[in-house]
Amino acid sequence: MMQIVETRIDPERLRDELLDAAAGAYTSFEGWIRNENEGQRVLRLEYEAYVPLAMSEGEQVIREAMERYPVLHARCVHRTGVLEIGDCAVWVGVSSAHRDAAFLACRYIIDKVKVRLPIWKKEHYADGHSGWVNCEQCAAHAHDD
Amino acid sequence: MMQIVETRIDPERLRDELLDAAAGAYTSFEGWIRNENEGQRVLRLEYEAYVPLAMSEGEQVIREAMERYPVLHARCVHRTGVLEIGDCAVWVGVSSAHRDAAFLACRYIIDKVKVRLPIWKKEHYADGHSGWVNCEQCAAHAHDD
Amino acid sequence: MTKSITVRYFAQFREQAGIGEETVAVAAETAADVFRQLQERHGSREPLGHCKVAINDELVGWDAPVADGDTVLLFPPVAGG
Amino acid sequence: MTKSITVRYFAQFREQAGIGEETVAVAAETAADVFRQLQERHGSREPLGHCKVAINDELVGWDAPVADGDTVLLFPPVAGG
Repeated sequence: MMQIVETRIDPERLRDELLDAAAGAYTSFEGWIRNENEGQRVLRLEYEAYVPLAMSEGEQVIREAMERYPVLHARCVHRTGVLEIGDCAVWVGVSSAHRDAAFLACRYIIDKVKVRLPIWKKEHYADGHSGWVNCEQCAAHAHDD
Repeated sequence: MMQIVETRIDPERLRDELLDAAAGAYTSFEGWIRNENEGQRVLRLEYEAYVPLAMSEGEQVIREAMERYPVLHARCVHRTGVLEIGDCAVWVGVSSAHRDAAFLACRYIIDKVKVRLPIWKKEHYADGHSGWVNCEQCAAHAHDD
Repeated sequence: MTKSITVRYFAQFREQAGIGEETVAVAAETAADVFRQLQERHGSREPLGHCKVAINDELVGWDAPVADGDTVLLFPPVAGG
Repeated sequence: MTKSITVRYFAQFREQAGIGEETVAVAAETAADVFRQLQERHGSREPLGHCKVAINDELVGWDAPVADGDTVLLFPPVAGG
Protein backbone atom coordinates (compact mmCIF):
# COMPACT_ATOMS: atom_id res chain seq x y z
CA MET A 1 0.00 0.00 0.00
CA MET A 2 1.25 3.43 -1.03
CA GLN A 3 0.44 6.66 0.78
CA ILE A 4 1.29 10.31 0.15
CA VAL A 5 0.90 12.42 3.31
CA GLU A 6 1.38 16.05 4.27
CA THR A 7 2.00 15.39 7.94
CA ARG A 8 4.70 13.71 10.01
CA ILE A 9 5.40 10.06 9.19
CA ASP A 10 5.05 7.79 12.25
CA PRO A 11 7.39 4.78 11.73
CA GLU A 12 6.31 3.05 14.93
CA ARG A 13 2.63 2.96 14.02
CA LEU A 14 3.44 1.87 10.46
CA ARG A 15 5.70 -0.91 11.71
CA ASP A 16 2.94 -2.27 13.94
CA GLU A 17 0.64 -2.55 10.93
CA LEU A 18 3.10 -4.97 9.30
CA LEU A 19 3.09 -7.39 12.25
CA ASP A 20 2.08 -10.92 11.25
CA ALA A 21 2.34 -14.17 13.20
CA ALA A 22 3.95 -15.73 10.12
CA ALA A 23 6.62 -13.00 9.81
CA GLY A 24 10.15 -13.72 11.01
CA ALA A 25 11.75 -10.65 9.46
CA TYR A 26 11.00 -6.95 9.20
CA THR A 27 13.07 -4.39 7.31
CA SER A 28 12.47 -0.67 7.13
CA PHE A 29 14.05 2.19 5.24
CA GLU A 30 13.68 5.88 6.03
CA GLY A 31 14.89 8.80 3.98
CA TRP A 32 15.87 11.66 6.31
CA ILE A 33 16.49 15.30 5.42
CA ARG A 34 20.20 15.89 5.86
CA ASN A 35 22.04 19.16 6.30
CA GLU A 36 24.25 18.91 3.20
CA ASN A 37 24.00 17.99 -0.46
CA GLU A 38 26.78 18.10 -3.01
CA GLY A 39 28.84 20.37 -0.81
CA GLN A 40 26.08 22.89 -0.04
CA ARG A 41 24.58 23.41 3.40
CA VAL A 42 20.87 22.66 3.31
CA LEU A 43 18.37 24.36 5.64
CA ARG A 44 15.15 22.65 4.54
CA LEU A 45 13.47 20.88 1.65
CA GLU A 46 10.18 21.35 -0.14
CA TYR A 47 8.58 18.25 -1.63
CA GLU A 48 5.98 18.36 -4.37
CA ALA A 49 4.13 15.34 -5.76
CA TYR A 50 1.57 14.80 -8.44
CA VAL A 51 -0.52 12.68 -6.11
CA PRO A 52 -2.75 10.65 -8.47
CA LEU A 53 0.21 9.25 -10.41
CA ALA A 54 2.57 9.08 -7.43
CA MET A 55 -0.05 6.86 -5.78
CA SER A 56 -0.69 4.59 -8.77
CA GLU A 57 3.00 4.28 -9.66
CA GLY A 58 3.86 3.60 -6.00
CA GLU A 59 1.23 0.86 -5.83
CA GLN A 60 2.69 -0.62 -9.00
CA VAL A 61 6.22 -0.61 -7.53
CA ILE A 62 4.98 -2.38 -4.38
CA ARG A 63 3.12 -4.97 -6.50
CA GLU A 64 6.31 -5.64 -8.46
CA ALA A 65 8.31 -6.10 -5.25
CA MET A 66 5.72 -8.56 -3.92
CA GLU A 67 5.79 -10.52 -7.17
CA ARG A 68 9.58 -10.71 -7.15
CA TYR A 69 10.14 -11.57 -3.49
CA PRO A 70 8.12 -13.77 -1.09
CA VAL A 71 7.02 -11.09 1.37
CA LEU A 72 3.93 -10.89 3.55
CA HIS A 73 3.36 -7.12 3.70
CA ALA A 74 4.98 -4.11 2.05
CA ARG A 75 4.14 -0.44 2.45
CA CYS A 76 5.52 2.93 1.47
CA VAL A 77 4.65 6.41 2.70
CA HIS A 78 6.02 9.60 1.14
CA ARG A 79 5.61 13.01 2.71
CA THR A 80 5.21 16.30 0.83
CA GLY A 81 5.46 19.95 1.82
CA VAL A 82 8.22 21.72 3.75
CA LEU A 83 10.54 19.39 5.68
CA GLU A 84 13.25 20.31 8.15
CA ILE A 85 16.62 18.64 8.85
CA GLY A 86 16.06 15.26 10.49
CA ASP A 87 12.48 14.89 9.21
CA CYS A 88 11.49 11.62 7.58
CA ALA A 89 10.57 12.20 3.91
CA VAL A 90 9.90 8.61 2.93
CA TRP A 91 9.35 5.34 4.77
CA VAL A 92 9.36 1.79 3.40
CA GLY A 93 8.51 -1.26 5.50
CA VAL A 94 8.44 -4.93 4.57
CA SER A 95 7.69 -8.05 6.62
CA SER A 96 8.34 -11.60 5.43
CA ALA A 97 9.01 -15.11 6.70
CA HIS A 98 12.76 -14.84 6.05
CA ARG A 99 15.07 -11.84 5.97
CA ASP A 100 16.45 -12.14 2.46
CA ALA A 101 13.10 -11.27 0.88
CA ALA A 102 12.51 -8.40 3.32
CA PHE A 103 15.87 -6.77 2.54
CA LEU A 104 15.55 -7.20 -1.22
CA ALA A 105 11.95 -6.01 -1.44
CA CYS A 106 12.66 -2.98 0.77
CA ARG A 107 15.60 -2.02 -1.40
CA TYR A 108 13.64 -2.60 -4.60
CA ILE A 109 10.81 -0.35 -3.44
CA ILE A 110 12.94 2.62 -2.36
CA ASP A 111 15.13 2.40 -5.48
CA LYS A 112 12.09 2.49 -7.79
CA VAL A 113 10.17 5.06 -5.74
CA LYS A 114 13.06 7.48 -6.11
CA VAL A 115 13.24 7.27 -9.89
CA ARG A 116 9.69 6.48 -11.01
CA LEU A 117 7.24 8.47 -8.88
CA PRO A 118 6.37 12.03 -9.97
CA ILE A 119 7.85 13.68 -6.88
CA TRP A 120 10.24 16.62 -6.82
CA LYS A 121 12.23 18.39 -4.14
CA LYS A 122 13.62 21.87 -3.89
CA GLU A 123 16.53 22.48 -1.56
CA HIS A 124 16.86 25.72 0.34
CA TYR A 125 20.51 26.49 1.10
CA ALA A 126 22.19 28.39 3.91
CA ASP A 127 23.40 31.03 1.44
CA GLY A 128 19.80 31.98 0.59
CA HIS A 129 19.67 30.24 -2.77
CA SER A 130 17.44 27.32 -3.63
CA GLY A 131 17.41 24.67 -6.32
CA TRP A 132 15.51 21.66 -7.61
CA VAL A 133 17.34 18.41 -6.99
CA ASN A 134 18.32 16.37 -10.02
CA CYS A 135 17.08 12.84 -10.29
CA GLU A 136 19.43 10.07 -9.20
CA GLN A 137 19.09 8.19 -12.43
CA CYS A 138 19.94 11.28 -14.53
CA ALA A 139 23.02 11.86 -12.40
CA ALA A 140 24.03 8.24 -12.88
CA HIS A 141 23.61 8.57 -16.64
CA ALA A 142 25.67 11.75 -16.61
CA HIS A 143 28.45 9.84 -14.82
CA ASP A 144 28.24 7.10 -17.43
CA ASP A 145 28.80 9.64 -20.19
CA MET B 1 27.08 -0.48 20.05
CA MET B 2 25.88 -3.95 21.01
CA GLN B 3 23.36 -4.69 23.75
CA ILE B 4 21.91 -7.89 25.20
CA VAL B 5 18.65 -7.26 27.05
CA GLU B 6 16.10 -9.34 28.92
CA THR B 7 13.18 -6.97 28.37
CA ARG B 8 11.15 -5.78 25.39
CA ILE B 9 13.11 -4.12 22.58
CA ASP B 10 11.81 -0.62 21.78
CA PRO B 11 12.54 0.08 18.07
CA GLU B 12 11.20 3.64 18.19
CA ARG B 13 13.51 4.75 20.99
CA LEU B 14 16.49 3.00 19.37
CA ARG B 15 15.78 4.64 16.02
CA ASP B 16 15.72 8.09 17.61
CA GLU B 17 19.21 7.48 19.00
CA LEU B 18 20.54 7.07 15.46
CA LEU B 19 19.25 10.46 14.28
CA ASP B 20 22.02 12.67 12.89
CA ALA B 21 21.76 15.92 10.90
CA ALA B 22 24.23 14.43 8.41
CA ALA B 23 22.17 11.24 7.90
CA GLY B 24 20.05 10.90 4.77
CA ALA B 25 19.27 7.21 5.18
CA TYR B 26 18.19 4.89 7.96
CA THR B 27 17.71 1.14 7.67
CA SER B 28 16.49 -1.22 10.35
CA PHE B 29 16.08 -4.95 10.64
CA GLU B 30 13.99 -6.80 13.21
CA GLY B 31 13.84 -10.53 13.80
CA TRP B 32 10.32 -11.48 14.93
CA ILE B 33 9.18 -14.73 16.53
CA ARG B 34 7.02 -16.50 13.97
CA ASN B 35 4.49 -19.23 14.51
CA GLU B 36 6.13 -21.86 12.32
CA ASN B 37 9.56 -23.33 11.63
CA GLU B 38 10.37 -26.12 9.21
CA GLY B 39 6.76 -27.25 9.17
CA GLN B 40 6.20 -27.28 12.93
CA ARG B 41 3.86 -24.91 14.73
CA VAL B 42 5.83 -22.85 17.25
CA LEU B 43 4.27 -21.52 20.48
CA ARG B 44 7.23 -19.61 21.92
CA LEU B 45 11.03 -19.43 21.93
CA GLU B 46 13.61 -19.37 24.67
CA TYR B 47 16.82 -17.49 23.96
CA GLU B 48 20.05 -18.06 25.85
CA ALA B 49 23.24 -16.06 25.41
CA TYR B 50 26.69 -16.18 26.87
CA VAL B 51 26.62 -12.46 27.48
CA PRO B 52 30.33 -11.51 27.82
CA LEU B 53 31.24 -13.02 24.45
CA ALA B 54 27.95 -12.14 22.73
CA MET B 55 28.72 -8.53 23.67
CA SER B 56 32.34 -8.50 22.54
CA GLU B 57 31.65 -10.44 19.33
CA GLY B 58 28.67 -8.18 18.58
CA GLU B 59 30.83 -5.08 19.05
CA GLN B 60 33.40 -6.62 16.72
CA VAL B 61 30.74 -7.29 14.03
CA ILE B 62 29.53 -3.68 14.25
CA ARG B 63 33.12 -2.40 14.01
CA GLU B 64 33.65 -4.50 10.89
CA ALA B 65 30.46 -3.14 9.31
CA MET B 66 31.55 0.44 10.02
CA GLU B 67 34.98 -0.22 8.50
CA ARG B 68 33.46 -1.72 5.37
CA TYR B 69 30.68 0.80 4.73
CA PRO B 70 30.57 4.59 5.25
CA VAL B 71 27.89 4.74 7.95
CA LEU B 72 27.37 7.26 10.75
CA HIS B 73 25.83 5.05 13.46
CA ALA B 74 25.16 1.34 13.82
CA ARG B 75 23.59 -0.52 16.72
CA CYS B 76 22.33 -3.98 17.52
CA VAL B 77 20.18 -5.21 20.41
CA HIS B 78 19.46 -8.89 21.08
CA ARG B 79 16.90 -10.06 23.59
CA THR B 80 17.13 -13.22 25.71
CA GLY B 81 14.63 -15.21 27.77
CA VAL B 82 11.17 -16.43 26.81
CA LEU B 83 9.68 -14.73 23.74
CA GLU B 84 6.17 -15.06 22.34
CA ILE B 85 4.94 -14.99 18.73
CA GLY B 86 5.35 -11.48 17.32
CA ASP B 87 8.01 -10.44 19.83
CA CYS B 88 11.16 -8.79 18.51
CA ALA B 89 14.21 -10.97 19.27
CA VAL B 90 16.85 -8.85 17.56
CA TRP B 91 17.02 -5.31 16.21
CA VAL B 92 19.66 -3.74 13.97
CA GLY B 93 19.68 -0.05 13.02
CA VAL B 94 22.06 1.90 10.79
CA SER B 95 22.10 5.53 9.72
CA SER B 96 24.33 6.92 6.97
CA ALA B 97 24.58 9.75 4.46
CA HIS B 98 23.41 7.54 1.56
CA ARG B 99 21.19 4.47 1.50
CA ASP B 100 23.55 1.97 -0.10
CA ALA B 101 25.83 1.91 2.96
CA ALA B 102 22.88 1.70 5.36
CA PHE B 103 21.38 -1.33 3.59
CA LEU B 104 24.70 -3.15 3.24
CA ALA B 105 25.86 -2.51 6.82
CA CYS B 106 22.48 -3.53 8.26
CA ARG B 107 22.56 -6.77 6.29
CA TYR B 108 26.18 -7.44 7.22
CA ILE B 109 25.45 -7.02 10.92
CA ILE B 110 22.40 -9.31 11.08
CA ASP B 111 24.07 -11.97 8.93
CA LYS B 112 27.14 -12.09 11.19
CA VAL B 113 25.20 -11.76 14.45
CA LYS B 114 23.22 -14.86 13.54
CA VAL B 115 26.25 -17.07 12.95
CA ARG B 116 28.97 -15.66 15.19
CA LEU B 117 27.44 -14.65 18.53
CA PRO B 118 27.11 -17.33 21.26
CA ILE B 119 23.30 -17.23 21.34
CA TRP B 120 20.97 -20.22 21.20
CA LYS B 121 17.25 -20.67 20.90
CA LYS B 122 14.93 -23.46 21.91
CA GLU B 123 11.60 -23.75 20.15
CA HIS B 124 8.53 -24.94 22.00
CA TYR B 125 6.07 -26.59 19.63
CA ALA B 126 2.30 -26.92 19.67
CA ASP B 127 2.60 -30.71 20.05
CA GLY B 128 4.37 -30.28 23.40
CA HIS B 129 7.86 -31.06 22.17
CA SER B 130 10.76 -28.63 22.13
CA GLY B 131 14.07 -28.46 20.32
CA TRP B 132 17.20 -26.38 19.94
CA VAL B 133 17.38 -24.62 16.59
CA ASN B 134 20.25 -25.50 14.30
CA CYS B 135 22.53 -22.73 13.17
CA GLU B 136 21.89 -21.24 9.74
CA GLN B 137 25.45 -21.77 8.59
CA CYS B 138 25.40 -25.46 9.58
CA ALA B 139 22.15 -25.97 7.70
CA ALA B 140 23.67 -24.26 4.66
CA HIS B 141 26.72 -26.54 4.87
CA ALA B 142 24.46 -29.58 5.14
CA HIS B 143 22.68 -28.48 1.94
CA ASP B 144 26.04 -28.12 0.22
CA ASP B 145 26.89 -31.73 1.06
CA MET C 1 -3.49 19.54 -37.71
CA THR C 2 -3.75 21.90 -34.80
CA LYS C 3 -5.02 20.36 -31.56
CA SER C 4 -6.30 21.91 -28.39
CA ILE C 5 -4.17 20.46 -25.58
CA THR C 6 -4.35 21.21 -21.88
CA VAL C 7 -0.80 21.23 -20.54
CA ARG C 8 0.14 20.95 -16.86
CA TYR C 9 3.58 21.97 -15.62
CA PHE C 10 5.22 20.68 -12.44
CA ALA C 11 8.04 21.80 -10.14
CA GLN C 12 10.70 23.78 -12.07
CA PHE C 13 8.57 23.66 -15.26
CA ARG C 14 5.72 25.38 -13.40
CA GLU C 15 8.07 27.98 -11.93
CA GLN C 16 9.53 28.72 -15.36
CA ALA C 17 6.13 28.90 -17.07
CA GLY C 18 4.73 30.99 -14.22
CA ILE C 19 1.55 28.96 -14.45
CA GLY C 20 0.48 25.45 -13.48
CA GLU C 21 -1.88 24.75 -16.35
CA GLU C 22 -2.85 26.23 -19.67
CA THR C 23 -4.68 25.19 -22.80
CA VAL C 24 -2.72 25.67 -25.99
CA ALA C 25 -3.25 25.09 -29.69
CA VAL C 26 -0.35 23.02 -31.04
CA ALA C 27 0.38 21.11 -34.23
CA ALA C 28 1.58 17.98 -32.41
CA GLU C 29 1.38 14.28 -33.17
CA THR C 30 3.18 12.96 -30.09
CA ALA C 31 3.91 13.90 -26.48
CA ALA C 32 7.44 14.75 -27.58
CA ASP C 33 6.06 17.25 -30.08
CA VAL C 34 4.12 18.97 -27.29
CA PHE C 35 7.24 19.12 -25.10
CA ARG C 36 9.36 20.61 -27.88
CA GLN C 37 6.79 23.12 -29.03
CA LEU C 38 6.40 24.42 -25.48
CA GLN C 39 10.16 24.72 -24.93
CA GLU C 40 9.88 28.46 -24.31
CA ARG C 41 7.22 27.88 -21.67
CA HIS C 42 8.82 25.16 -19.50
CA GLY C 43 12.34 26.27 -20.41
CA SER C 44 13.82 22.81 -20.05
CA ARG C 45 17.24 22.04 -21.45
CA GLU C 46 17.02 18.53 -20.00
CA PRO C 47 17.31 15.61 -22.42
CA LEU C 48 13.79 14.30 -23.05
CA GLY C 49 14.82 10.96 -21.54
CA HIS C 50 15.34 12.62 -18.15
CA CYS C 51 11.78 13.92 -18.07
CA LYS C 52 8.49 12.04 -17.92
CA VAL C 53 5.12 12.61 -19.49
CA ALA C 54 1.56 11.53 -18.79
CA ILE C 55 -1.50 11.84 -20.96
CA ASN C 56 -4.83 12.00 -19.13
CA ASP C 57 -3.24 10.77 -15.90
CA GLU C 58 -1.44 7.82 -17.47
CA LEU C 59 2.35 7.66 -17.73
CA VAL C 60 3.28 7.14 -21.38
CA GLY C 61 6.34 7.16 -23.62
CA TRP C 62 7.36 10.32 -25.45
CA ASP C 63 6.21 8.79 -28.75
CA ALA C 64 2.63 8.39 -27.47
CA PRO C 65 0.09 10.11 -29.77
CA VAL C 66 -1.84 13.11 -28.50
CA ALA C 67 -5.44 13.80 -29.42
CA ASP C 68 -7.50 16.95 -29.47
CA GLY C 69 -8.73 17.66 -25.94
CA ASP C 70 -6.01 15.61 -24.17
CA THR C 71 -4.40 16.76 -20.96
CA VAL C 72 -0.61 16.41 -21.14
CA LEU C 73 1.37 16.46 -17.86
CA LEU C 74 5.00 17.52 -18.24
CA PHE C 75 7.22 16.18 -15.43
CA PRO C 76 10.77 17.44 -14.92
CA PRO C 77 13.38 14.92 -13.67
CA VAL C 78 11.89 13.28 -10.58
CA ALA C 79 13.68 13.19 -7.24
CA GLY C 80 11.56 11.51 -4.61
CA GLY C 81 12.89 10.11 -1.37
CA MET D 1 50.08 -34.65 31.05
CA THR D 2 46.82 -34.39 32.93
CA LYS D 3 45.46 -30.86 33.34
CA SER D 4 42.78 -29.44 35.56
CA ILE D 5 40.27 -27.73 33.27
CA THR D 6 37.06 -25.94 34.20
CA VAL D 7 34.52 -26.70 31.50
CA ARG D 8 31.32 -24.73 30.91
CA TYR D 9 28.44 -26.18 28.90
CA PHE D 10 25.78 -24.11 27.12
CA ALA D 11 22.27 -24.73 25.75
CA GLN D 12 21.85 -28.38 24.63
CA PHE D 13 25.32 -29.26 25.96
CA ARG D 14 24.27 -28.09 29.41
CA GLU D 15 21.00 -29.97 29.25
CA GLN D 16 22.80 -33.17 28.22
CA ALA D 17 25.51 -32.82 30.88
CA GLY D 18 22.90 -31.91 33.49
CA ILE D 19 25.32 -29.30 34.80
CA GLY D 20 26.54 -25.89 33.64
CA GLU D 21 30.10 -26.09 34.82
CA GLU D 22 32.51 -28.67 36.19
CA THR D 23 36.22 -29.03 36.75
CA VAL D 24 37.75 -32.11 35.18
CA ALA D 25 41.18 -33.71 34.92
CA VAL D 26 41.93 -34.39 31.26
CA ALA D 27 45.00 -35.32 29.23
CA ALA D 28 44.38 -32.63 26.58
CA GLU D 29 46.70 -30.53 24.45
CA THR D 30 44.06 -28.57 22.53
CA ALA D 31 40.48 -27.35 22.83
CA ALA D 32 39.50 -30.12 20.41
CA ASP D 33 40.99 -32.72 22.80
CA VAL D 34 38.83 -31.34 25.61
CA PHE D 35 35.71 -31.51 23.41
CA ARG D 36 36.39 -35.10 22.37
CA GLN D 37 37.30 -36.36 25.80
CA LEU D 38 34.07 -34.94 27.22
CA GLN D 39 31.93 -36.45 24.46
CA GLU D 40 29.92 -38.46 26.97
CA ARG D 41 29.16 -35.35 28.99
CA HIS D 42 27.96 -32.92 26.27
CA GLY D 43 26.73 -35.76 24.06
CA SER D 44 27.33 -33.85 20.83
CA ARG D 45 27.37 -35.65 17.52
CA GLU D 46 27.84 -32.33 15.71
CA PRO D 47 30.92 -31.92 13.53
CA LEU D 48 33.47 -29.90 15.50
CA GLY D 49 33.26 -27.19 12.81
CA HIS D 50 29.62 -26.49 13.70
CA CYS D 51 30.47 -25.78 17.34
CA LYS D 52 32.55 -23.00 18.86
CA VAL D 53 34.97 -22.86 21.75
CA ALA D 54 36.37 -20.14 23.99
CA ILE D 55 39.26 -20.33 26.42
CA ASN D 56 39.11 -17.89 29.34
CA ASP D 57 36.40 -15.82 27.61
CA GLU D 58 38.18 -15.54 24.28
CA LEU D 59 36.87 -17.26 21.14
CA VAL D 60 39.62 -19.51 19.77
CA GLY D 61 40.12 -22.17 17.12
CA TRP D 62 39.77 -25.84 18.04
CA ASP D 63 43.54 -26.28 17.75
CA ALA D 64 44.21 -23.67 20.46
CA PRO D 65 46.36 -25.11 23.30
CA VAL D 66 44.84 -25.53 26.76
CA ALA D 67 46.80 -24.99 29.95
CA ASP D 68 46.30 -26.23 33.47
CA GLY D 69 43.70 -24.04 35.19
CA ASP D 70 42.04 -22.80 31.96
CA THR D 71 38.30 -22.36 31.66
CA VAL D 72 37.02 -23.89 28.42
CA LEU D 73 33.57 -22.84 27.17
CA LEU D 74 31.88 -25.36 24.86
CA PHE D 75 29.30 -23.75 22.57
CA PRO D 76 26.85 -25.84 20.53
CA PRO D 77 25.86 -24.54 17.06
CA VAL D 78 24.73 -20.95 17.54
CA ALA D 79 21.36 -19.65 16.36
CA GLY D 80 20.88 -16.02 17.25
CA GLY D 81 18.37 -13.71 15.66
